[in-house]
Amino acid sequence: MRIGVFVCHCGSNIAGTVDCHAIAERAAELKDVVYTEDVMYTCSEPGQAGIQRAIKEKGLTRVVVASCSPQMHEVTFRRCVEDAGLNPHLFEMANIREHCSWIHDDMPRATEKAYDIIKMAVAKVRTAEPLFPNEVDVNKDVLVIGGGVAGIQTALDLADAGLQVTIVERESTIGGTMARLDKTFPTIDCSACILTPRMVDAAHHQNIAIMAYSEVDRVQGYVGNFVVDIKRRAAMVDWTRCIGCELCVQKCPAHAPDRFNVGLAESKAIYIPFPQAVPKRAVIQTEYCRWFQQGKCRVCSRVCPADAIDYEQKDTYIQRNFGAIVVATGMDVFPWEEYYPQYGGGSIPDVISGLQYERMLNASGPTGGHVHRISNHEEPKNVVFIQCVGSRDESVGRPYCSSVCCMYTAKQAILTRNHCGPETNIFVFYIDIRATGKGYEEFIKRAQTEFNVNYVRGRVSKLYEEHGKVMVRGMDTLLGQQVEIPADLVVLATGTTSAEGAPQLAQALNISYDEFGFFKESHPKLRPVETNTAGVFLAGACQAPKDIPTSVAQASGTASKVLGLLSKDKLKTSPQIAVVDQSRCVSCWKCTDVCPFSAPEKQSQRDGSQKSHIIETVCQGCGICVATCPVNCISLKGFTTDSIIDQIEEALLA
Amino acid sequence: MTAQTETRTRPVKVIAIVCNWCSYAGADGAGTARLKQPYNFRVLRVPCTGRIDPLLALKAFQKGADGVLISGCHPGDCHYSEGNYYARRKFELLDRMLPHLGVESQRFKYTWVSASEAARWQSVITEFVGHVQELGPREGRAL
Amino acid sequence: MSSTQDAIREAAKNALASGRVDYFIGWTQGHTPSEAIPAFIRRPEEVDRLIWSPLCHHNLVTFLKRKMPDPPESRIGVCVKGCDSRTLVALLQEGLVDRERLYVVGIPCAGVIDKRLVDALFTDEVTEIDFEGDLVTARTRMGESKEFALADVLLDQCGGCYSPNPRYADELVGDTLPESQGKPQFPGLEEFEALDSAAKDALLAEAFSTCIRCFACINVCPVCYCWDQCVNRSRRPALVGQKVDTKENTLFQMVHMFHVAGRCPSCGACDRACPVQIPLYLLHRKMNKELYEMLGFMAGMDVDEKPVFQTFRIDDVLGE
Amino acid sequence: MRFLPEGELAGLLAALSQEAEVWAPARRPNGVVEFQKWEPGTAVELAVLLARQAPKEMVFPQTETYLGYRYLMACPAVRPETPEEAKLELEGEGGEVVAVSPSVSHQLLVVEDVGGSSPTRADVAGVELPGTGARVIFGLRPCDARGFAQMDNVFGGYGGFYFDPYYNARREVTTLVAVACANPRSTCFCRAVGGSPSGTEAVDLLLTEVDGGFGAEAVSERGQRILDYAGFREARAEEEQAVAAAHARAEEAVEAPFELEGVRENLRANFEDARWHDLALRCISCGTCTYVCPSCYCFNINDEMVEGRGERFRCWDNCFNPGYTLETSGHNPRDAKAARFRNRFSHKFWYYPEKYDSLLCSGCGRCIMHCPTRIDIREVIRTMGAPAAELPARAEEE
Repeated sequence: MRIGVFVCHCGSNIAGTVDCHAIAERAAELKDVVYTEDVMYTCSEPGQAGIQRAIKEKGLTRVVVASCSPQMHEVTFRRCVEDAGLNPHLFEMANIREHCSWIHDDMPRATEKAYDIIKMAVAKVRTAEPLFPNEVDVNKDVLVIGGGVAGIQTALDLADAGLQVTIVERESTIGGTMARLDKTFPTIDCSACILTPRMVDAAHHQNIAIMAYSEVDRVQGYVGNFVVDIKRRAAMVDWTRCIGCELCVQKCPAHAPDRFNVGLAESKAIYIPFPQAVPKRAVIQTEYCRWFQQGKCRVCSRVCPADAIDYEQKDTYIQRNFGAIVVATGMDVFPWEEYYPQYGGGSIPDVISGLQYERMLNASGPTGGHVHRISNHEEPKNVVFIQCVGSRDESVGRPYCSSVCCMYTAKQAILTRNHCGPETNIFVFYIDIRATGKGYEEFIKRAQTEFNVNYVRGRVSKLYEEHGKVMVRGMDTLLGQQVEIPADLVVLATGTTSAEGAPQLAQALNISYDEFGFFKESHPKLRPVETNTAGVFLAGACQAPKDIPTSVAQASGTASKVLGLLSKDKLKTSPQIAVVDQSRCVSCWKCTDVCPFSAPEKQSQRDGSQKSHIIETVCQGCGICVATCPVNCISLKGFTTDSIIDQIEEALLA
Repeated sequence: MTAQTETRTRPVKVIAIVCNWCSYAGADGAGTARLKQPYNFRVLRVPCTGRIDPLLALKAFQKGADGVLISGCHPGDCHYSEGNYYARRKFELLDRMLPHLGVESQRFKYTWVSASEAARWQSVITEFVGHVQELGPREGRAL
Repeated sequence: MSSTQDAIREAAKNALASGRVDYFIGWTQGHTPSEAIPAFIRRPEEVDRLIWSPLCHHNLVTFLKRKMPDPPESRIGVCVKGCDSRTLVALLQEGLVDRERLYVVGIPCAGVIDKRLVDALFTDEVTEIDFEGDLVTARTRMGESKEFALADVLLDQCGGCYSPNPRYADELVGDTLPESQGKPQFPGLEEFEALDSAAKDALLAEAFSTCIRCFACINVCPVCYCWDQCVNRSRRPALVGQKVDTKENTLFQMVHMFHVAGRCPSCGACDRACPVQIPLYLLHRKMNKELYEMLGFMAGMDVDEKPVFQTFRIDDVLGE
Repeated sequence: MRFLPEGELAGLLAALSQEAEVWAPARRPNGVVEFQKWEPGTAVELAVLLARQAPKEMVFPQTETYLGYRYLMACPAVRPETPEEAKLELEGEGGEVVAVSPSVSHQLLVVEDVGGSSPTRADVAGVELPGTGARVIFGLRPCDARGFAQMDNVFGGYGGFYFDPYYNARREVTTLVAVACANPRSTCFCRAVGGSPSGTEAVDLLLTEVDGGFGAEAVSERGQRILDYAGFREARAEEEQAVAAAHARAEEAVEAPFELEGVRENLRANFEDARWHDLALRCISCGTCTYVCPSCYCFNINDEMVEGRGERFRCWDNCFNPGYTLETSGHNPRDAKAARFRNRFSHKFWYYPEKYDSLLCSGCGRCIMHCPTRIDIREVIRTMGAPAAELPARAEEE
């Protein structure tokens, strides 16, 4: 065994705190280490070439690179040693940057620690075995979860490229948040004019199947071969018959809050969210339906010309196979009412959210596009916008910027001017203006100058009702004085939050999510649309708050990654899986009990006995069986018990 | 300094066995954010806390570890969906038994640190190593 | 007592004569009347060798483990006391014995003698122990004799026994005993629990320093079934060092303890088998107490239950 | 015959401990009697007939380090290439280095002294092994002493075949002061295997406890020297008679459960007999009997290494261990419990006697006492050592 150790300076990232040259020299004393070297940047082209040269010239059979986190460059170096003829699994990384140089100041102690980390990596690579991936067939169908603008974009891109795509949408129509917007910044073009044609494209595309009013229930399998259980929620309307004529909606006697219009209007118990819905199909909201609540009515059933009403309908489940999954579940509006008692917490009628105002501005919205006060339907004289409600506010647990509120506030302010005319006073309370996109800053400037919007820098401390007005008390930090504005309408630039149920979906998909419920990308720069679960990708605001252009751009990026993955007919599976030494198996079947993936199976032996066998393509390499096997006859390749014990011993060596 | 006082004052040795998907990434995040941490812990990466046999923690104590920390994904967030649920039961038992095996309870901890909780990783490891250092090195114990 | 003995003999005779089993495991007198030993009866006419008395401490489930039956496919009749039956249930839970091949004779048990307690009352070898009601008479080889109450020399686990009646049996002989109600007791731990960490360590170090790694504790353990493949013997992985010293012996014992966690009902077979009298039972009972407090779990109570470490509940209230 | 008055015992032990390490049976905290290092104040426990374990580990410890070693690495990056290493590099046609054979090791095995306790075989005579200073084992029984005689055959260079330096380094400096058995146990059968409760094989000095003290008879030169201790006086006639009576009484008390004649031949004849399986049913295949036995001597050799530093050591092994006859292929000719069981008795009464013309059993009965299921070696020999025709019938054969 001939091990080479390469210690990376990473410029001064490591060498600033760790004496790389000294530990390279010391590492030469370790058993089986025949070559060591310290390198300025091991990941650079010359750095990698140096490793490859050393493999050839020094006859190295195993390699340790002491540099950054394996999550950063393990793949890079595996490829590097593979290109030089070594099996990529005869390579190990010692993380002396994130786990050492970056968290320490004192060079002697950090150097000592870095040396220990290298010793552990050398110990681990000593027990390493060459591993070879398996090849599995790839299912080329793609599941897109979420039918907002990002999901639609990804689906269309993929479908245009010839893949079969299924969009699963929780609501009864696709369109997502964008469908509720009136205009879009910075062009003030009509949101529906952009989106609805895309929705129709998706609906009519021969490669796209839309499953609306459906949810992902369970995900099994692995990249290339996911098995997904999809729940079709009971709509109480047979969608194969429903023609979307809305007759039932007109006749339905039961009222319900209009979710599409964010509570600004009432809808009926039987419901089609908006006229351009795709698919345009009715759904009975049973909690408001007289038949379901009181056991009488059945008006819809009587009026339906297509005989589509089915009060007995149940949730149905179907199972489909996919090769890749794109998560595009979008975002929700921050529930400001729960967090901002100082703004009335929802009790002041004339304080509304940005999305509500969006609906109010919309010509096909509940007010027909007329801006008026909620309390008395009069046109407002003073309109106040308050930014960063539920964004950049540690006190409500939302330290992040929602990235769209500055811009949509400017848009809404401009639209207010258009709707209400020059007499209306428009104020915007802001902390900072974030206008980083193309044409955004110019858009803000136009609002301030061309549309006479008063920007007041400062937070609003309190809203309260007085003499029929909403009193806005805040600080103008530029003037350094308290201001109080008697507003007729206050629009909160409510921030974005992760979609409801996002953590549950993440758990079903085995992907990570952050404390706010946004899904975690594999790497913010290197793998921004991938997740840590192979074959699961992200698009749009489910990953972080995004505006429409960014969501769409990312969605196309995601599509290209999916296409890259599915361009292969076979996929290589990770060889870091569990394997049973059947000569030692005592057939206790604990492994079959604990495996989350049902990878271990009973395999008959020539002597008639049965021993455990782990199905390679099903094993995900978690190692739960390994820790459960009492005789330790299951070993997890790449993480064997011996390698762990050796590392422990090495770390504790005096 | 006599050999004995040296023993009593030497820095403790702590082994942290962490899962690849959450806690290792959390520790990476702490590094990226330059969050200062104690010197005397060594991180061992495994795919999942479910892969860690409690006997490995005992092995570490037996081989001279002064403290052992196990950290993984929060329950519900396991990359393999169930690994940390199994680990939770096993390590709870270990946690309860160690004080009766001559290992003070503060020398062992199992906890959950997600990939995004860099600051939590820093505070977990700093507090844990601090507690172990207060107890001092373990010498001449059966385990 | 004698009626129970007769009933055992009858059950054995029937099982053998009917061809239901190839051999029947009960207890018989050892080489002196101070001890009972496991008996393997192959013929109906031998059943009179079988005895039943408070000397019958052996957990015969040990002889049902894989590699124990000879020939391996034998159909076996076996006697189980309450605690023994829980080890059988633990094996059944995991499907590690084939219940079709067993004929289980369950015996309600009011407690068995801890021979070590009797031996400790004498310097000379105790060669005879007689029972009359609750009175025990022990005599030594040299003729010394003492009388004492049965309760004073019972295994300490028998006091406050939570399962005196078999949890699983094909046939029950003898009268069912009243089951203890309420929380199970884990007696005899207070003194140990009160020690500080260093004192516990000292106690364990003394105990484990005498361990000779004979594997009696492991091989006699009815729920320990890895046999030749025991990880304590394994060199790859080398979890436990092969040197026989206090540190390695301690880990050796930990392997046993953690491997039976959730399956050990504290039958105490390991403790009684240990030739150097390591208080194994103390640790195993402590572990079972912790498991009970942790998850309300007791091993071997219900055939349909799963051992605690082979399953989980999402809402386990554990840790942070 | 010399006589040691009772009150002089502590004085004798103190005197012996001036010149040698004295080991004697004493109670551990849990009440178990074990051979322990005697120090002034240690209460010698002679009333309990047999210490839990035979004193064989005084001479043949359960774990014994043979040697320590470490690997030295020669790394071309930081040290000049050694000539050997340079040779490994093969010149390509164009003069460039093409390859180094990865199969050639660059490691040197260096035998290193580990704390003075790990001599090489060559060094053993000159190096002090732990426990190789003068030792006295006091209070062992004649059967225990015979165990040493039986092990001596194996380790002492029988026929020039094998001389174990570790064993002999200790054995040579060990003096055995036996105390004759007063009250043999029901498990004792020394007489059946050619011994006696007052036997003197391998004993240096035999003490016999009688009223008022110990009768003392030197068996060897070493034993004779102990009698120089001033506490000894000449035995009175009635004391000599008491000693003889004690010997006779003990002799009487030991049962002779089987006849040795024909056992070896019958074991051979009964090798394949199914009754081995019946007898082994009760066996749990642990190693207790062999580890408490005064004459079981099997061992294996292990290497354990961390970061290039390792030790080679031997540990007691026994025929019930799965690794005992495990072959590299994975095949174990003694896979079944009964086969392992058979080996122990056959070894003691057949294989060993064939080689050394002596039994490998001194009849102490510890294996019976400590067996978790009380497997009785007497019963086994009685059964399997009998002619096949006399064996009790087996169910299937009827």
